[in-house]
Amino acid sequence: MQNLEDLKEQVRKALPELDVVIGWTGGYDPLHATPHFIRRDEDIDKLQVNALCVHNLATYLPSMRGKKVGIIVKGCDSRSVVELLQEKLIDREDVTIFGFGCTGVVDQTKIRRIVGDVGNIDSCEVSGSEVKVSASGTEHKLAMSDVLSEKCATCRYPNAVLSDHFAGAEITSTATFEDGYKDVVEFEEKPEEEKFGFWLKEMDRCIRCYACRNACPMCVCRDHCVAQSRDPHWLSQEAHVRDKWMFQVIHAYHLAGRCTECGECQRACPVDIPILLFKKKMNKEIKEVFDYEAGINPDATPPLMTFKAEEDKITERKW
Amino acid sequence: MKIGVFVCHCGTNIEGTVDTAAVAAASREFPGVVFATDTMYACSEPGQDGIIEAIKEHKLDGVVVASCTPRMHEPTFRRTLERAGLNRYLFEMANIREHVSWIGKDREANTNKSADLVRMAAAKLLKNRPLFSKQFPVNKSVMVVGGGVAGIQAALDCANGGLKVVLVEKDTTIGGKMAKLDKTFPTVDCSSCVLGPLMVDVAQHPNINLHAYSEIEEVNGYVGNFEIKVKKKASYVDWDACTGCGLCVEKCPSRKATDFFNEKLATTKAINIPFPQAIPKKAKIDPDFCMKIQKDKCGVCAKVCPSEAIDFTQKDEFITENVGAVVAATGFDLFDWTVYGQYGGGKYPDVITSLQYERMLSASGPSEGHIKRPSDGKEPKNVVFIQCVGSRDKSVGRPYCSGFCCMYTAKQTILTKDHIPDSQSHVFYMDIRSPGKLYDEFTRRAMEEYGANYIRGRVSMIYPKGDNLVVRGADTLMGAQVEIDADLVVLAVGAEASVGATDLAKKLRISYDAYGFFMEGHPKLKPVETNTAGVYLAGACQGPKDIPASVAQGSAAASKVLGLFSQDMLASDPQVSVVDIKRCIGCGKCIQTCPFGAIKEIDFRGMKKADVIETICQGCGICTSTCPQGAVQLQHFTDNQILAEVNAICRF
Amino acid sequence: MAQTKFIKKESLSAWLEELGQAHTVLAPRFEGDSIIFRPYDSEKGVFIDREATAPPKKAIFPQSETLLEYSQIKDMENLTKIAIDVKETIPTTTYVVFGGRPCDARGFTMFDRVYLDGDQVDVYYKARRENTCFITLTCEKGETTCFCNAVGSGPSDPDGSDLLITPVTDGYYIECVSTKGEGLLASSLLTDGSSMEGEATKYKQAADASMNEAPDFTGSPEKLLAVFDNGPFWEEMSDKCISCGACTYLCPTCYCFNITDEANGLKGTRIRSWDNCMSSMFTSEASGHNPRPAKANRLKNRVGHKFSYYPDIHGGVISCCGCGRCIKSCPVGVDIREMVKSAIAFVDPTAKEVPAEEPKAAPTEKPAPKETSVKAENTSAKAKKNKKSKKPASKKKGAK
Amino acid sequence: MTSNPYLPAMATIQEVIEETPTIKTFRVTLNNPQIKKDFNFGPGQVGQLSAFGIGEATFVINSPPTRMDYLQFSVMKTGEVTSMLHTLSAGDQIGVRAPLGNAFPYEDMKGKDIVFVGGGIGMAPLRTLLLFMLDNRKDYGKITLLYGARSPVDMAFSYELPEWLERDDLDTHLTIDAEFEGWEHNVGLIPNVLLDINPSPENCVAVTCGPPIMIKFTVQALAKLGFKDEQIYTTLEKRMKCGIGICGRCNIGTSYVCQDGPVYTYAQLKELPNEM
Amino acid sequence: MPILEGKELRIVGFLCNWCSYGGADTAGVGRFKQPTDLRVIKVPCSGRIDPLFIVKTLLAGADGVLVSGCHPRDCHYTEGNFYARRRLEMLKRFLPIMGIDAKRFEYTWVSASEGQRWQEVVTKFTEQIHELGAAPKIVGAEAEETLKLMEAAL
Repeated sequence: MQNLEDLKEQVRKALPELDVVIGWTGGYDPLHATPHFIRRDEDIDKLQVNALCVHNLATYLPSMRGKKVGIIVKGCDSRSVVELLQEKLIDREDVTIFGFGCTGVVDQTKIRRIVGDVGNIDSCEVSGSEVKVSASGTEHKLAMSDVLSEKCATCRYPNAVLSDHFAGAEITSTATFEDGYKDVVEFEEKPEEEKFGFWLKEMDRCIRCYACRNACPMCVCRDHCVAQSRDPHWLSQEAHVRDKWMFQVIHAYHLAGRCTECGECQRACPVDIPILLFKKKMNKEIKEVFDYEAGINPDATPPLMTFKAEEDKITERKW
Repeated sequence: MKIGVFVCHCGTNIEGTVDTAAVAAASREFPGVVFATDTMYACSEPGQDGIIEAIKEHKLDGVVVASCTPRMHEPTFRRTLERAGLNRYLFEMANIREHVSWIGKDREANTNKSADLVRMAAAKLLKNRPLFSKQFPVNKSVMVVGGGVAGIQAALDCANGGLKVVLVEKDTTIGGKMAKLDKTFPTVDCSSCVLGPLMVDVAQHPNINLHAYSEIEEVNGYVGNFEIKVKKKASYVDWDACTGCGLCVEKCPSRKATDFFNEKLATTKAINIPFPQAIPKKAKIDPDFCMKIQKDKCGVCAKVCPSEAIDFTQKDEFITENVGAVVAATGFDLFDWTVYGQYGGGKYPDVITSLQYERMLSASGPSEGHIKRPSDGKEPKNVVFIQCVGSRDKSVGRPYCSGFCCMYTAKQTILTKDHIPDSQSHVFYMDIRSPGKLYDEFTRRAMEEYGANYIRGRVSMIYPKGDNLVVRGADTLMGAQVEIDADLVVLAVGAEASVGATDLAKKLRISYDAYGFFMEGHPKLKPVETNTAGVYLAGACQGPKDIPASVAQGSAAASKVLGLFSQDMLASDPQVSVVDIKRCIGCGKCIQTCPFGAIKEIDFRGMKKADVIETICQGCGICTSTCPQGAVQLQHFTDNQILAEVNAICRF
Repeated sequence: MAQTKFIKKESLSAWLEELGQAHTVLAPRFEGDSIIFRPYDSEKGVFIDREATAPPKKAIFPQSETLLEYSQIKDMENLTKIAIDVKETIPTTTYVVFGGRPCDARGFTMFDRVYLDGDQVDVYYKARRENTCFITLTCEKGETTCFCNAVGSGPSDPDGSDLLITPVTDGYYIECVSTKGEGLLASSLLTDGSSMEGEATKYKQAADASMNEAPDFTGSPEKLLAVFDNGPFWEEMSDKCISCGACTYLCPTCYCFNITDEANGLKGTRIRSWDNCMSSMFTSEASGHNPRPAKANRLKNRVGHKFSYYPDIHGGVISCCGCGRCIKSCPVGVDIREMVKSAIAFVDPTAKEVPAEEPKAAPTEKPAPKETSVKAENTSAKAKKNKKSKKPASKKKGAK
Repeated sequence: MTSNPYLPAMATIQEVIEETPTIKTFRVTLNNPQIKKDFNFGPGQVGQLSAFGIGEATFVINSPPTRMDYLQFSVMKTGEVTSMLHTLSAGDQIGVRAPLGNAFPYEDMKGKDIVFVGGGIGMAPLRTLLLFMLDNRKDYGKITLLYGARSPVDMAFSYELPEWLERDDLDTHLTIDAEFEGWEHNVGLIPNVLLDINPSPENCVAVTCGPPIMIKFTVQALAKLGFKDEQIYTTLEKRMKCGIGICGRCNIGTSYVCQDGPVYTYAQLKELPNEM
Repeated sequence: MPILEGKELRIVGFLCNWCSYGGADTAGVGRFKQPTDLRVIKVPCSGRIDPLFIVKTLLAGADGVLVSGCHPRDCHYTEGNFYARRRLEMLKRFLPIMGIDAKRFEYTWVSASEGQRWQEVVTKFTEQIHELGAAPKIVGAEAEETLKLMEAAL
């Protein structure tokens, strides 16, 4: 990414005033990046920003409250920061936001689907249109459009919606809201039994690790989550699909009107359960009924935390 | 917990369609239940004694009564538990009468359902915890909002009962609508002669502090300890200095000011005192018409005022009053009848409202008691009264009956005859509603002794003919259309919620109905209470009322306040939300959604936490369903209690 | 060990079906985008070309398992008299786990020391352990995240397995590792395998050779204890950790659990379910006190337990089978190898600057041969210092 | 057949004593006569009490092994299980898994002076050892008890205190945090009162239990008095879950509280990683 | 008690104390005949109803859930039903993604005086649920497969 050097320069300038700057660097193999906590000048050199930088680093912010934190954000990540600001879970004066024009990140699951065995990655080159992966000696040229994360294909916020520093040029987007929810519509059109059966099957392999929750930037209860509490006792610890599924609904509901749809829940899931669908569904309805999207305006109020005496789009049910 | 279950026959009310013995037998199998029996009348004295005995004999520490609705007897049985030494919250009711035995005759299904309801109640009871009220001190003073007859009555009764009273009136004088009336029905007494002494009492009462020309700006606090910000509107006259001598009014050259007191029948001076008996009798400048304020000319009033009370630079002033209770007595306003095109929509000067007619009849009114029609000042001979203008009419969004129009119209026909003996009154009416002591007799007198011509039917249009108006309507009793030549048409305009009532309701956190009338606590049993503790209602702010009803409510509200203040300490309802400080992450969502401002942010060892102010919390539980981690729990309706009920009947 | 067999590739499904007659066969297959062990279904087949996403841990240590069922029995004559009937629920189903990797099977040997060899035997585990056979597949090659060779194992390690099968031309070479395994060899689909031994050995050697250089964990028990109180060290180590349980629940050696009750009317169950030391609830006490309040404390325990405390108690064996799932499946790429190496490399705790420089540059240590000396070195004297000697003494005194 | 260590033995509650507004004491007897007959334990060992449907929690058996008419557990209401236990009454059934963990090394303590320092519910674990020693009085030297609570209302075992105060062979000191009408004993924080009592560390061991903050300052006071870390004992039973060294949650570094503890000397704790 | 086989389905109602519970009482006082399936859970305010209670109830085996509160503007607590309306509307729209027929859940407003209306609501909702029939059972894929295998083996 040509903006990387600008970004590094901006970070270098800001670092003396900050406790830490969170970015990305190379991970355990060339195909993976990992979050990177920059405390010292030399850490800056390891900074990496490209299509492998999938993680939404806003997840770390609430627990670092009280520290001066710099954070590098993709457009979607910035919405999480805005939402956290809006809910006063972080303090604006303590957060320095480094934005850049994001051209999208890969979906590792898609790469796995195409490449198959990704256990031995020799090299990986990412350009705007292509990901070149060499796995176990075999070269794979993957068109970016085939491995781009779903959210990026229909991204409407490629640039940070709020930033203190911005590297490079802004990216323009032509996607519409509807573009992003075709999968929801398509899924919803299936018969009820099919959908019900789908979730029974998918949710069954959940291992209840709560990576979905802990990767979620808006799940700020964490240690106090109702998933494991006895008072209130919403869920049993039995390995029953009922409890696993219930948790996903709890997650979706607690995110209603707050979810910035970064997709970290689904990305984090070690057993690839398509749980983002629940959140997208909720977001779609929130948009439809309240014309609201989370993480855009730091001064807005999430729609389920407020009301109107006369609702514009809720017709009273004549029941 | 050791639970006792008592399944009530309620005579045959329940036993008729529910096998109560079978329900009791089934209950014995439920977790926690160590005793179960059926009983003839659980609420009767022997029934209650039976419960107490069972509590003692079986060492029960929780009781389920399956009987009628808890809205009926929950307080009864809670007292029973207390008499047996148990905490009142270790009690649940299963409603097997209203929700079971009375709504179907299938004995098997009813018995089965009753047992389920007992199972749910017992399951919840297992999660119940004893709850205890907290005591807090009371500020034994009361604010009465509105100085109409209801407010005056409430204020006087409270003051006579020894309470400090703050009376807030938005106009410059108290007296309200009643002060504008000429006579009252059914005795045809002089209205101001009846009201006047009360107003004077208010002015002179040592316990009453009157803020006229003032409005409520902001309400904080809770029952026993309200903190209310009052806006004293600028009158441009220093009322401490003003003696009400009236010299300024006399000399003021600006005569075009709107005369609200006289229902705009006339104009008045830019500085004025609404009527001679006004309390307080103080002058006020209408800045829109004051040449000094508008154009910096004139200033005559300031020059003539012997006490130098005029202050053209006066600003609104805010004061804070601390009181323990509030009586809302904001009365009503008149429906804007001009929406009715068929009555001319306001374009015929000789179509007037009933209250304008009152001013016309009044000796202190603009025409000094002479009935003169507005267009040409002539004395009318044919007066047509039209009933239900803005009442009982869905088409204008006023489906309710205003209640008093039938009576005052009858009075006005009598007064018309008194004033103009050769006049003829015609009354178009829908129904005559006159339930009250001597009321029906009064309307009969209007018809029979005073010859008022009552026509049952609606008026379809009024149109001008020469100097006069023609009123066309239906006589439904005759089945014919009638047209009457009228010199003057008087519209019996209905009542609607007073302007600003809903704003005040929001500040007081009380509910109001679709028309803006304040909601009483219970339509039958709590007519002057609201659902906000410490806030009471009096008079027409709750719904249209005539004078005796308003006065009765004023007294009723006062008695409620006096009752409340008969205790030095108040007990808070322990069914409030409680924050588990260990689980709270301080996100503030509960604070954001609490309708009562009952949750505040606190600092706990350097961490933000939520804290419920018990005395303000009303126990709605919105916070509990908002808190994602369940850290704030509404006592007696905790997540686990509700989940226990769900689990009792839905286990896969 | 004596027996060796051969099975043709095309007979594999028939064999699994045969085994399915008497046992529940768990085999990996694709479900969505993950490879999960599921009851074998011939229609859905098996997928054994890669390490499964989740190990077959649940065969012996289910995600949640009933320890006991209780019921309150009311005396209908005197309802206050409630007898409680408690029924233990020892599992009896027999399992065959097919297609796991050596690391998957070896993980249970870490369990064994705790669940079987301690003062108290975990009867549920014991029953399942005895009722479960592992037919393990030799790995073709290591992955980037694999490091079994660093924890005393390798891609064809039979430790913990009952049968080890190795791909050879047109089929699999089957080695019997345990007497339990022998019981699975009765099928007529299996032929003598001795002729395939050579080919199998070559396959194994190739697999060994494919492994990345093993990180050297020598000295981890002492080194990790030495940095225990170094707050900044662990804070940096845990920077990116999000405290989820993906690493532990996918770990073949993580054995911690929680015990909870679930009531349903008068009946109920006591269950034990996977729990993990990354969760704050794990050590949270009823009073609200938590000895491990921060994620740094918890991650330290996870690393410490595997590479220090467990080896300290159990003769130097590192409680890690090197499967690499915790690295691969971590949503944020926390790498346990790096943490242990950092602790080992950590030099001067008193120095002001604490550059726990992640030794990303390839370690220059000697390439450890297979079956490294890790085990041997750590068994050295001090490891056994505490419990075996001290605890029973005081307990016996009490019991007198 | 291997016995199932997760299976509680059923017991019957004989008596419930309301000690303080938040503490209840349960006296239970095991139902199975054989198990009851074979049951023995050392002072300091713990039991897991089962509230079926809710869960288990750990409590020290605070009756001494010298008095086996019943096993006694004192339960402070802190969470779900303890709240449920508080609803039980005489005649109710309860599950007990005991004895678990180690005991105080009462053999090693023979011939020595003993100082007990208990705070609040922390008196319970001391009670078993105290009564055991009183029942074997000749084996031990001077025994000093310092027991403190927030107020007299919060003082458990109040019915036993007169006897303890009476005894010539026991030097009992009681203290509360702040003045209280009718209170005739010490007023002040436990560590301060301990310094006033000034016990000699010579041939003496101190056994202390209470809230973490109290233990911290008590240990400091003991050190000031000359007690060595090896002479100070405490118990950490609250960290235990399964009680048999398997579930993996009670470790402090290499030491599993349910196996190596719950009784530790302060010296042992100091050796362990600092994770209290 | 078990559900009356073939006769009833499991329908759970969450009613606010002030309006709808009172409305149900009024219906009782008026002897307005209603189907017997419904089991009512009383809550202080519709604002107390966490939509997750409804999901929990449906996943716990209920065939239908009915929520009823005060008419908008009539809330005893002024604002509770306004919040409830938003949250419940979202739930109604959310259920289909789970494969749960949205008709299994309805929310409505019934005042304490509307006994007749309550009768209509209960009757209509009960009929609606009976038309849908019993809710599908929730069995995890693996549990189901294991069961199938065991059955096949027997």
